[in-house]
Amino acid sequence: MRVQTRFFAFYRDLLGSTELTVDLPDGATVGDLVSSLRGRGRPFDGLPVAPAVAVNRTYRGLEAHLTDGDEVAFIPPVAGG
Amino acid sequence: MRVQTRFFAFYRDLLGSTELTVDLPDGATVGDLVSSLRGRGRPFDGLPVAPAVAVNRTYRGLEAHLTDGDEVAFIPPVAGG
Amino acid sequence: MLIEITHDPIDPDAVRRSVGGSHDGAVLLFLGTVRNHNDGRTVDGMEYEAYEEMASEVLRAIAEEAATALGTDRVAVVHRIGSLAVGEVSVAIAVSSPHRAQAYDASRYAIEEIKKRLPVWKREHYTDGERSWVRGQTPRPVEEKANMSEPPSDGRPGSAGAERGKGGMA
Amino acid sequence: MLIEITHDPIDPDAVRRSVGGSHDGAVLLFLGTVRNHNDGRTVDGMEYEAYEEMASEVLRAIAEEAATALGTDRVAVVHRIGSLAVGEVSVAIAVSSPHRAQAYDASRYAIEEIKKRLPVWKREHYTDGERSWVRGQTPRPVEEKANMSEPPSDGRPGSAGAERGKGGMA
Repeated sequence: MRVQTRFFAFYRDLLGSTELTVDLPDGATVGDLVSSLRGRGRPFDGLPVAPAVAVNRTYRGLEAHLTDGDEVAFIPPVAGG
Repeated sequence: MRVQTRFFAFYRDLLGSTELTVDLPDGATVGDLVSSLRGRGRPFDGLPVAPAVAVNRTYRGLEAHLTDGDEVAFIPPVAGG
Repeated sequence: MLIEITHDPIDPDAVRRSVGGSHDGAVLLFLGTVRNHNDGRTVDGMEYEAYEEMASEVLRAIAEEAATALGTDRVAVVHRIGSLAVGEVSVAIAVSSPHRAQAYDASRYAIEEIKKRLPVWKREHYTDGERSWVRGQTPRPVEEKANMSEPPSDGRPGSAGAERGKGGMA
Repeated sequence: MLIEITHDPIDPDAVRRSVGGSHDGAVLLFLGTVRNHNDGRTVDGMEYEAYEEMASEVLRAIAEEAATALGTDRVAVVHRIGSLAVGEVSVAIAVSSPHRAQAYDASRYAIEEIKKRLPVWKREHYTDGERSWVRGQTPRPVEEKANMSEPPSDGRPGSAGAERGKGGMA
Protein backbone atom coordinates (compact mmCIF):
# COMPACT_ATOMS: atom_id res chain seq x y z
CA MET A 1 0.00 0.00 0.00
CA ARG A 2 0.93 3.61 -0.41
CA VAL A 3 0.37 6.47 2.03
CA GLN A 4 0.83 10.20 1.68
CA THR A 5 2.90 11.79 4.44
CA ARG A 6 2.89 15.48 5.30
CA PHE A 7 5.39 17.47 7.34
CA PHE A 8 4.80 20.79 9.06
CA ALA A 9 6.79 23.53 10.73
CA PHE A 10 9.95 22.18 12.39
CA TYR A 11 9.63 18.79 10.67
CA ARG A 12 9.28 20.43 7.28
CA ASP A 13 12.37 22.52 7.96
CA LEU A 14 14.22 19.38 9.07
CA LEU A 15 13.35 17.34 5.98
CA GLY A 16 13.23 20.17 3.50
CA SER A 17 9.95 18.85 2.11
CA THR A 18 6.26 19.10 2.84
CA GLU A 19 5.03 15.81 1.42
CA LEU A 20 6.33 12.39 0.63
CA THR A 21 4.64 9.29 -0.81
CA VAL A 22 5.68 6.15 1.03
CA ASP A 23 5.17 2.49 0.07
CA LEU A 24 4.54 0.14 2.98
CA PRO A 25 3.68 -3.55 3.34
CA ASP A 26 0.00 -4.26 3.90
CA GLY A 27 -0.95 -4.17 7.57
CA ALA A 28 1.71 -1.62 8.45
CA THR A 29 1.14 0.64 11.44
CA VAL A 30 2.01 4.26 12.08
CA GLY A 31 5.00 2.97 14.05
CA ASP A 32 6.16 0.97 11.02
CA LEU A 33 5.95 4.10 8.90
CA VAL A 34 8.02 6.08 11.42
CA SER A 35 10.66 3.30 11.55
CA SER A 36 10.76 3.09 7.78
CA LEU A 37 11.32 6.82 7.45
CA ARG A 38 13.90 7.03 10.24
CA GLY A 39 15.68 4.07 8.65
CA ARG A 40 16.46 6.23 5.63
CA GLY A 41 19.14 7.99 7.70
CA ARG A 42 19.74 11.73 7.67
CA PRO A 43 17.80 13.91 7.79
CA PHE A 44 14.91 11.49 8.49
CA ASP A 45 16.50 10.11 11.64
CA GLY A 46 15.97 13.59 13.10
CA LEU A 47 12.26 12.70 13.44
CA PRO A 48 11.31 11.56 16.94
CA VAL A 49 10.90 7.84 17.61
CA ALA A 50 7.33 8.54 18.76
CA PRO A 51 6.08 11.67 17.03
CA ALA A 52 2.50 12.90 17.23
CA VAL A 53 0.77 11.77 14.06
CA ALA A 54 -2.62 12.44 12.50
CA VAL A 55 -4.09 9.88 10.14
CA ASN A 56 -6.70 11.44 7.86
CA ARG A 57 -6.80 14.47 10.19
CA THR A 58 -7.32 12.55 13.45
CA TYR A 59 -4.60 12.06 16.06
CA ARG A 60 -3.63 8.37 16.19
CA GLY A 61 -1.14 6.32 18.19
CA LEU A 62 1.85 4.40 16.82
CA GLU A 63 -0.15 1.16 16.98
CA ALA A 64 -2.82 2.39 14.54
CA HIS A 65 -3.03 0.43 11.30
CA LEU A 66 -2.70 2.25 8.02
CA THR A 67 -4.72 1.77 4.87
CA ASP A 68 -3.84 2.45 1.27
CA GLY A 69 -4.39 6.13 0.48
CA ASP A 70 -4.18 7.37 4.05
CA GLU A 71 -2.89 10.88 4.66
CA VAL A 72 -0.39 10.71 7.51
CA ALA A 73 0.70 14.05 8.97
CA PHE A 74 3.68 14.40 11.29
CA ILE A 75 2.68 16.96 13.90
CA PRO A 76 5.42 18.77 15.82
CA PRO A 77 4.43 20.01 19.30
CA VAL A 78 1.59 22.46 18.63
CA ALA A 79 1.70 26.10 19.68
CA GLY A 80 -1.52 27.78 18.66
CA GLY A 81 -3.18 30.61 20.48
CA MET B 1 -23.75 64.57 68.28
CA ARG B 2 -25.64 64.48 65.04
CA VAL B 3 -25.23 62.05 62.14
CA GLN B 4 -26.69 62.00 58.65
CA THR B 5 -28.31 58.70 57.69
CA ARG B 6 -29.01 57.61 54.11
CA PHE B 7 -31.30 54.86 52.87
CA PHE B 8 -31.14 53.10 49.51
CA ALA B 9 -33.24 50.79 47.40
CA PHE B 10 -35.44 48.52 49.53
CA TYR B 11 -34.73 50.50 52.73
CA ARG B 12 -35.69 53.74 51.03
CA ASP B 13 -38.93 52.16 49.82
CA LEU B 14 -39.57 50.87 53.34
CA LEU B 15 -39.04 54.20 55.07
CA GLY B 16 -40.28 56.43 52.30
CA SER B 17 -37.26 58.67 52.69
CA THR B 18 -33.68 58.89 51.48
CA GLU B 19 -32.09 60.80 54.33
CA LEU B 20 -32.65 61.51 58.00
CA THR B 21 -30.65 63.54 60.51
CA VAL B 22 -30.36 61.71 63.84
CA ASP B 23 -29.18 63.03 67.23
CA LEU B 24 -27.26 60.54 69.34
CA PRO B 25 -25.42 60.67 72.68
CA ASP B 26 -21.65 61.11 72.42
CA GLY B 27 -19.84 57.80 72.10
CA ALA B 28 -22.76 56.11 70.35
CA THR B 29 -22.02 53.19 68.03
CA VAL B 30 -23.59 52.08 64.75
CA GLY B 31 -25.53 49.54 66.80
CA ASP B 32 -26.90 52.32 69.02
CA LEU B 33 -28.05 54.19 65.93
CA VAL B 34 -29.81 51.12 64.57
CA SER B 35 -31.54 50.52 67.93
CA SER B 36 -32.55 54.15 68.15
CA LEU B 37 -34.11 54.06 64.70
CA ARG B 38 -35.84 50.71 65.19
CA GLY B 39 -37.20 52.01 68.51
CA ARG B 40 -39.25 54.57 66.60
CA GLY B 41 -41.62 51.78 65.63
CA ARG B 42 -43.16 51.40 62.20
CA PRO B 43 -41.84 51.60 59.55
CA PHE B 44 -38.38 51.83 61.14
CA ASP B 45 -38.70 48.50 62.91
CA GLY B 46 -38.68 46.98 59.42
CA LEU B 47 -34.93 47.63 59.30
CA PRO B 48 -32.85 44.56 60.16
CA VAL B 49 -31.35 44.29 63.66
CA ALA B 50 -27.90 44.02 62.07
CA PRO B 51 -27.98 45.75 58.69
CA ALA B 52 -24.89 46.36 56.57
CA VAL B 53 -23.84 49.95 57.19
CA ALA B 54 -21.25 52.25 55.64
CA VAL B 55 -19.84 55.09 57.71
CA ASN B 56 -18.38 57.81 55.51
CA ARG B 57 -18.46 55.36 52.58
CA THR B 58 -16.65 52.49 54.30
CA TYR B 59 -18.39 49.33 55.51
CA ARG B 60 -18.31 49.23 59.32
CA GLY B 61 -19.58 46.84 61.97
CA LEU B 62 -22.25 47.55 64.61
CA GLU B 63 -19.53 48.11 67.21
CA ALA B 64 -17.99 51.04 65.30
CA HIS B 65 -18.12 54.37 67.13
CA LEU B 66 -19.74 57.33 65.43
CA THR B 67 -18.55 60.91 65.34
CA ASP B 68 -20.47 64.13 64.91
CA GLY B 69 -21.08 64.77 61.22
CA ASP B 70 -20.69 61.15 60.08
CA GLU B 71 -22.63 59.98 57.05
CA VAL B 72 -24.19 56.63 57.88
CA ALA B 73 -25.65 54.70 54.94
CA PHE B 74 -27.92 51.68 55.39
CA ILE B 75 -26.95 49.22 52.68
CA PRO B 76 -29.46 46.56 51.65
CA PRO B 77 -27.94 43.36 50.21
CA VAL B 78 -26.10 44.55 47.12
CA ALA B 79 -26.84 43.25 43.61
CA GLY B 80 -24.52 44.92 41.16
CA GLY B 81 -23.22 43.39 37.98
CA MET C 1 -7.26 52.68 34.67
CA LEU C 2 -10.76 53.38 33.36
CA ILE C 3 -13.06 53.17 36.39
CA GLU C 4 -16.53 54.57 36.13
CA ILE C 5 -20.07 54.53 37.44
CA THR C 6 -22.06 55.90 34.53
CA HIS C 7 -25.63 56.79 33.61
CA ASP C 8 -24.83 56.44 29.91
CA PRO C 9 -24.80 53.33 27.73
CA ILE C 10 -21.52 51.41 27.90
CA ASP C 11 -19.42 51.03 24.74
CA PRO C 12 -17.86 47.55 25.19
CA ASP C 13 -15.33 48.04 22.42
CA ALA C 14 -14.06 51.27 23.96
CA VAL C 15 -13.68 49.53 27.33
CA ARG C 16 -11.74 46.71 25.68
CA ARG C 17 -9.53 49.09 23.74
CA SER C 18 -8.58 50.91 26.94
CA VAL C 19 -6.49 47.87 27.92
CA GLY C 20 -3.96 45.84 25.95
CA GLY C 21 -0.63 46.82 24.53
CA SER C 22 2.53 45.36 23.15
CA HIS C 23 3.58 43.76 26.44
CA ASP C 24 0.39 41.75 26.71
CA GLY C 25 -0.50 38.40 25.15
CA ALA C 26 -4.00 38.12 26.63
CA VAL C 27 -6.98 40.45 26.68
CA LEU C 28 -10.23 39.52 28.40
CA LEU C 29 -13.51 41.43 28.21
CA PHE C 30 -16.44 40.49 30.43
CA LEU C 31 -19.89 41.97 29.86
CA GLY C 32 -22.86 41.62 32.15
CA THR C 33 -26.09 42.08 30.23
CA VAL C 34 -29.76 42.22 31.17
CA ARG C 35 -31.44 38.85 30.63
CA ASN C 36 -35.02 38.47 29.49
CA HIS C 37 -35.82 35.90 32.17
CA ASN C 38 -35.17 35.19 35.82
CA ASP C 39 -36.56 32.54 38.12
CA GLY C 40 -39.04 31.56 35.47
CA ARG C 41 -40.44 35.06 35.02
CA THR C 42 -40.18 37.15 31.88
CA VAL C 43 -38.17 40.32 32.45
CA ASP C 44 -38.43 43.34 30.19
CA GLY C 45 -36.01 45.67 31.89
CA MET C 46 -33.84 46.40 34.89
CA GLU C 47 -33.44 49.53 36.97
CA TYR C 48 -30.04 50.03 38.60
CA GLU C 49 -29.47 52.31 41.56
CA ALA C 50 -26.20 53.12 43.32
CA TYR C 51 -24.86 54.90 46.36
CA GLU C 52 -22.80 56.72 43.80
CA GLU C 53 -20.16 58.44 45.90
CA MET C 54 -19.33 55.20 47.67
CA ALA C 55 -19.71 52.98 44.59
CA SER C 56 -17.01 54.98 42.79
CA GLU C 57 -14.62 54.41 45.66
CA VAL C 58 -15.42 50.70 45.98
CA LEU C 59 -15.10 50.19 42.23
CA ARG C 60 -11.67 51.80 42.31
CA ALA C 61 -10.61 49.57 45.21
CA ILE C 62 -11.80 46.47 43.35
CA ALA C 63 -9.96 47.52 40.19
CA GLU C 64 -6.77 48.09 42.16
CA GLU C 65 -7.03 44.70 43.84
CA ALA C 66 -7.67 43.09 40.44
CA ALA C 67 -4.59 44.88 39.07
CA THR C 68 -2.53 43.36 41.88
CA ALA C 69 -3.77 39.89 40.94
CA LEU C 70 -3.18 40.70 37.28
CA GLY C 71 0.31 42.06 37.69
CA THR C 72 -0.41 44.94 35.31
CA ASP C 73 -2.32 48.23 35.49
CA ARG C 74 -4.35 47.35 32.37
CA VAL C 75 -7.75 47.15 34.07
CA ALA C 76 -11.02 48.85 33.13
CA VAL C 77 -14.26 48.53 35.08
CA VAL C 78 -17.43 50.39 34.14
CA HIS C 79 -20.81 49.93 35.80
CA ARG C 80 -23.95 51.51 34.45
CA ILE C 81 -26.91 52.68 36.51
CA GLY C 82 -30.39 53.81 35.53
CA SER C 83 -32.96 52.00 33.42
CA LEU C 84 -31.68 49.28 31.12
CA ALA C 85 -33.51 47.28 28.48
CA VAL C 86 -33.00 43.57 27.90
CA GLY C 87 -29.66 42.98 26.17
CA GLU C 88 -28.07 46.19 27.40
CA VAL C 89 -24.71 46.07 29.13
CA SER C 90 -24.77 46.76 32.88
CA VAL C 91 -21.10 46.12 33.58
CA ALA C 92 -17.94 45.82 31.48
CA ILE C 93 -14.61 44.57 32.78
CA ALA C 94 -11.51 44.52 30.60
CA VAL C 95 -8.07 43.32 31.63
CA SER C 96 -4.86 42.48 29.80
CA SER C 97 -1.63 40.84 30.85
CA PRO C 98 1.36 39.01 29.41
CA HIS C 99 -0.17 35.60 30.30
CA ARG C 100 -3.76 34.44 30.16
CA ALA C 101 -4.07 32.80 33.59
CA GLN C 102 -3.75 36.14 35.35
CA ALA C 103 -6.25 37.75 33.00
CA TYR C 104 -8.91 35.13 33.73
CA ASP C 105 -8.26 35.30 37.48
CA ALA C 106 -8.34 39.09 37.66
CA SER C 107 -11.47 39.37 35.51
CA ARG C 108 -13.32 36.84 37.61
CA TYR C 109 -12.10 38.47 40.82
CA ALA C 110 -13.46 41.85 39.72
CA ILE C 111 -16.95 40.62 38.85
CA GLU C 112 -17.25 38.50 42.01
CA GLU C 113 -16.20 41.44 44.21
CA ILE C 114 -18.62 43.76 42.42
CA LYS C 115 -21.39 41.38 43.34
CA LYS C 116 -20.24 41.18 46.96
CA ARG C 117 -19.32 44.76 47.76
CA LEU C 118 -20.43 47.35 45.24
CA PRO C 119 -23.30 49.41 46.71
CA VAL C 120 -25.57 48.92 43.72
CA TRP C 121 -29.09 47.54 43.66
CA LYS C 122 -31.37 46.50 40.86
CA ARG C 123 -35.08 46.14 40.39
CA GLU C 124 -36.48 43.81 37.78
CA HIS C 125 -39.42 44.88 35.68
CA TYR C 126 -41.61 41.97 34.67
CA THR C 127 -43.82 41.88 31.64
CA ASP C 128 -46.87 41.70 33.91
CA GLY C 129 -46.02 45.19 35.22
CA GLU C 130 -44.69 44.06 38.60
CA ARG C 131 -41.28 45.12 39.88
CA SER C 132 -39.05 43.64 42.50
CA TRP C 133 -35.64 44.23 44.02
CA VAL C 134 -33.22 41.47 43.10
CA ARG C 135 -32.03 39.71 46.23
CA GLY C 136 -28.31 40.25 46.71
CA GLN C 137 -25.41 39.68 49.03
CA THR C 138 -24.85 41.40 52.36
CA PRO C 139 -21.51 43.21 52.31
CA ARG C 140 -19.36 42.90 55.44
CA PRO C 141 -16.72 45.20 56.86
CA VAL C 142 -13.12 44.21 56.21
CA GLU C 143 -12.19 42.42 59.44
CA GLU C 144 -8.46 42.87 59.15
CA LYS C 145 -6.78 45.47 57.04
CA ALA C 146 -4.04 42.93 56.30
CA ASN C 147 -6.43 41.10 54.00
CA MET C 148 -6.35 44.03 51.60
CA SER C 149 -2.99 42.96 50.25
CA GLU C 150 -4.19 39.50 49.28
CA PRO C 151 -7.05 40.01 46.85
CA PRO C 152 -7.55 36.46 45.56
CA SER C 153 -7.55 34.82 49.00
CA ASP C 154 -10.55 34.15 51.18
CA GLY C 155 -11.66 36.47 53.92
CA ARG C 156 -12.59 39.19 51.48
CA PRO C 157 -15.22 41.68 52.52
CA GLY C 158 -18.57 40.13 51.96
CA SER C 159 -17.27 36.60 51.66
CA ALA C 160 -18.42 35.65 55.16
CA GLY C 161 -22.11 35.12 55.59
CA ALA C 162 -22.95 36.37 52.14
CA GLU C 163 -26.47 35.59 51.08
CA ARG C 164 -26.88 33.76 47.81
CA GLY C 165 -28.45 36.05 45.30
CA LYS C 166 -31.63 34.58 43.92
CA GLY C 167 -30.78 35.76 40.45
CA GLY C 168 -30.45 38.88 38.43
CA MET C 169 -27.41 39.16 36.24
CA ALA C 170 -25.22 36.21 35.46
CA MET D 1 -21.27 29.10 15.59
CA LEU D 2 -18.53 31.21 14.04
CA ILE D 3 -15.52 28.88 13.65
CA GLU D 4 -12.71 29.91 11.39
CA ILE D 5 -9.05 29.54 10.51
CA THR D 6 -8.31 32.75 8.66
CA HIS D 7 -5.43 34.47 6.88
CA ASP D 8 -7.07 37.87 7.41
CA PRO D 9 -6.89 40.19 10.41
CA ILE D 10 -9.42 39.32 13.12
CA ASP D 11 -12.10 41.87 14.03
CA PRO D 12 -12.57 41.29 17.78
CA ASP D 13 -15.78 43.30 17.96
CA ALA D 14 -17.36 41.25 15.19
CA VAL D 15 -16.41 38.04 16.97
CA ARG D 16 -17.93 39.34 20.19
CA ARG D 17 -21.11 40.49 18.47
CA SER D 18 -21.59 37.03 16.98
CA VAL D 19 -22.54 35.77 20.44
CA GLY D 20 -24.91 37.17 23.06
CA GLY D 21 -28.63 37.64 22.99
CA SER D 22 -31.54 38.30 25.24
CA HIS D 23 -31.28 34.96 27.05
CA ASP D 24 -27.72 35.64 28.16
CA GLY D 25 -26.46 37.60 31.16
CA ALA D 26 -22.74 37.08 30.53
CA VAL D 27 -20.54 37.62 27.49
CA LEU D 28 -16.83 36.85 27.55
CA LEU D 29 -14.30 37.71 24.85
CA PHE D 30 -10.75 36.39 24.99
CA LEU D 31 -8.07 37.69 22.66
CA GLY D 32 -4.60 36.26 22.24
CA THR D 33 -2.22 38.90 20.93
CA VAL D 34 1.40 38.92 19.84
CA ARG D 35 3.69 40.09 22.66
CA ASN D 36 6.84 42.11 22.09
CA HIS D 37 8.91 39.92 24.37
CA ASN D 38 9.44 36.28 25.26
CA ASP D 39 12.00 34.62 27.48
CA GLY D 40 13.88 37.87 27.76
CA ARG D 41 14.17 38.40 24.01
CA THR D 42 12.59 41.21 22.04
CA VAL D 43 10.08 39.94 19.51
CA ASP D 44 8.96 41.97 16.52
CA GLY D 45 6.57 39.56 14.89
CA MET D 46 5.16 36.07 14.77
CA GLU D 47 4.55 33.72 11.86
CA TYR D 48 1.68 31.25 12.26
CA GLU D 49 1.35 28.09 10.22
CA ALA D 50 -1.44 25.51 10.29
CA TYR D 51 -2.35 22.12 8.93
CA GLU D 52 -5.39 23.95 7.69
CA GLU D 53 -7.74 21.11 6.73
CA MET D 54 -7.24 19.43 10.08
CA ALA D 55 -7.14 22.68 12.12
CA SER D 56 -10.62 23.59 10.89
CA GLU D 57 -11.96 20.25 12.07
CA VAL D 58 -10.19 20.40 15.45
CA LEU D 59 -11.34 23.98 16.00
CA ARG D 60 -14.92 22.91 15.36
CA ALA D 61 -14.59 20.00 17.79
CA ILE D 62 -13.20 22.32 20.47
CA ALA D 63 -16.01 24.82 19.91
CA GLU D 64 -18.61 22.08 20.21
CA GLU D 65 -17.07 20.77 23.42
CA ALA D 66 -16.97 24.32 24.79
CA ALA D 67 -20.63 24.74 23.87
CA THR D 68 -21.44 21.62 25.88
CA ALA D 69 -19.65 23.08 28.91
CA LEU D 70 -21.37 26.41 28.26
CA GLY D 71 -24.85 25.04 27.87
CA THR D 72 -25.54 27.32 24.88
CA ASP D 73 -24.53 27.39 21.22
CA ARG D 74 -23.22 30.97 21.53
CA VAL D 75 -19.57 30.21 20.83
CA ALA D 76 -17.20 31.81 18.35
CA VAL D 77 -13.59 30.77 17.82
CA VAL D 78 -11.36 32.35 15.18
CA HIS D 79 -7.65 31.64 14.74
CA ARG D 80 -5.47 33.62 12.41
CA ILE D 81 -2.46 32.29 10.51
CA GLY D 82 0.24 34.03 8.52
CA SER D 83 2.55 36.86 9.57
CA LEU D 84 1.42 38.95 12.55
CA ALA D 85 2.95 42.09 13.98
CA VAL D 86 3.25 42.78 17.69
CA GLY D 87 -0.16 43.65 19.14
CA GLU D 88 -2.14 41.84 16.45
CA VAL D 89 -4.80 39.33 17.44
CA SER D 90 -3.92 35.69 16.77
CA VAL D 91 -6.99 34.12 18.36
CA ALA D 92 -10.42 35.38 19.46
CA ILE D 93 -12.86 33.37 21.54
CA ALA D 94 -16.31 34.70 22.39
CA VAL D 95 -18.96 32.91 24.45
CA SER D 96 -22.22 33.93 26.08
CA SER D 97 -24.54 32.23 28.53
CA PRO D 98 -27.23 32.98 31.08
CA HIS D 99 -24.72 32.76 33.95
CA ARG D 100 -21.11 33.88 34.13
CA ALA D 101 -19.52 30.76 35.65
CA GLN D 102 -20.21 28.73 32.51
CA ALA D 103 -18.89 31.52 30.30
CA TYR D 104 -15.56 31.68 32.14
CA ASP D 105 -15.23 27.89 32.15
CA ALA D 106 -16.06 27.46 28.46
CA SER D 107 -13.77 30.30 27.38
CA ARG D 108 -10.87 28.91 29.35
CA TYR D 109 -11.59 25.40 28.10
CA ALA D 110 -11.44 26.57 24.48
CA ILE D 111 -8.11 28.36 24.75
CA GLU D 112 -6.48 25.54 26.73
CA GLU D 113 -7.61 22.96 24.18
CA ILE D 114 -6.42 25.12 21.31
CA LYS D 115 -2.99 25.11 22.88
CA LYS D 116 -3.06 21.35 23.38
CA ARG D 117 -4.60 20.09 20.16
CA LEU D 118 -4.88 22.62 17.37
CA PRO D 119 -2.34 21.79 14.64
CA VAL D 120 -0.88 25.27 14.52
CA TRP D 121 2.75 26.32 14.95
CA LYS D 122 4.40 29.66 15.33
CA ARG D 123 7.81 31.07 14.74
CA GLU D 124 9.01 34.11 16.59
CA HIS D 125 10.94 36.80 14.80
CA TYR D 126 13.44 38.54 17.03
CA THR D 127 14.76 42.03 16.54
CA ASP D 128 18.25 40.60 15.94
CA GLY D 129 16.92 38.89 12.80
CA GLU D 130 16.83 35.37 14.26
CA ARG D 131 13.72 33.21 14.11
CA SER D 132 12.69 30.21 16.12
CA TRP D 133 9.77 27.84 16.45
CA VAL D 134 7.95 28.34 19.73
CA ARG D 135 8.12 25.15 21.77
CA GLY D 136 4.63 23.70 22.19
CA GLN D 137 2.68 20.76 23.51
CA THR D 138 2.59 17.29 22.01
CA PRO D 139 -1.00 16.38 21.11
CA ARG D 140 -2.10 12.86 22.00
CA PRO D 141 -4.75 10.62 20.47
CA VAL D 142 -8.02 10.40 22.37
CA GLU D 143 -7.58 7.17 24.34
CA GLU D 144 -11.25 6.45 24.89
CA LYS D 145 -14.03 7.90 22.83
CA ALA D 146 -16.12 8.09 26.01
CA ASN D 147 -14.04 11.08 27.09
CA MET D 148 -15.52 13.13 24.29
CA SER D 149 -18.72 13.65 26.23
CA GLU D 150 -16.99 15.18 29.26
CA PRO D 151 -15.16 18.23 27.99
CA PRO D 152 -14.15 19.85 31.28
CA SER D 153 -12.80 16.66 32.90
CA ASP D 154 -9.26 15.40 32.79
CA GLY D 155 -8.05 12.89 30.29
CA ARG D 156 -8.45 15.26 27.39
CA PRO D 157 -6.30 14.72 24.34
CA GLY D 158 -2.92 16.21 25.03
CA SER D 159 -3.37 16.43 28.77
CA ALA D 160 -1.13 13.44 29.40
CA GLY D 161 2.55 14.03 28.91
CA ALA D 162 2.04 17.47 27.47
CA GLU D 163 5.23 19.46 27.27
CA ARG D 164 5.17 22.86 28.88
CA GLY D 165 5.44 25.47 26.21
CA LYS D 166 8.39 27.70 26.82
CA GLY D 167 6.45 30.76 25.83
CA GLY D 168 4.76 32.37 22.93
CA MET D 169 1.26 33.64 23.46
CA ALA D 170 -0.20 34.05 26.89
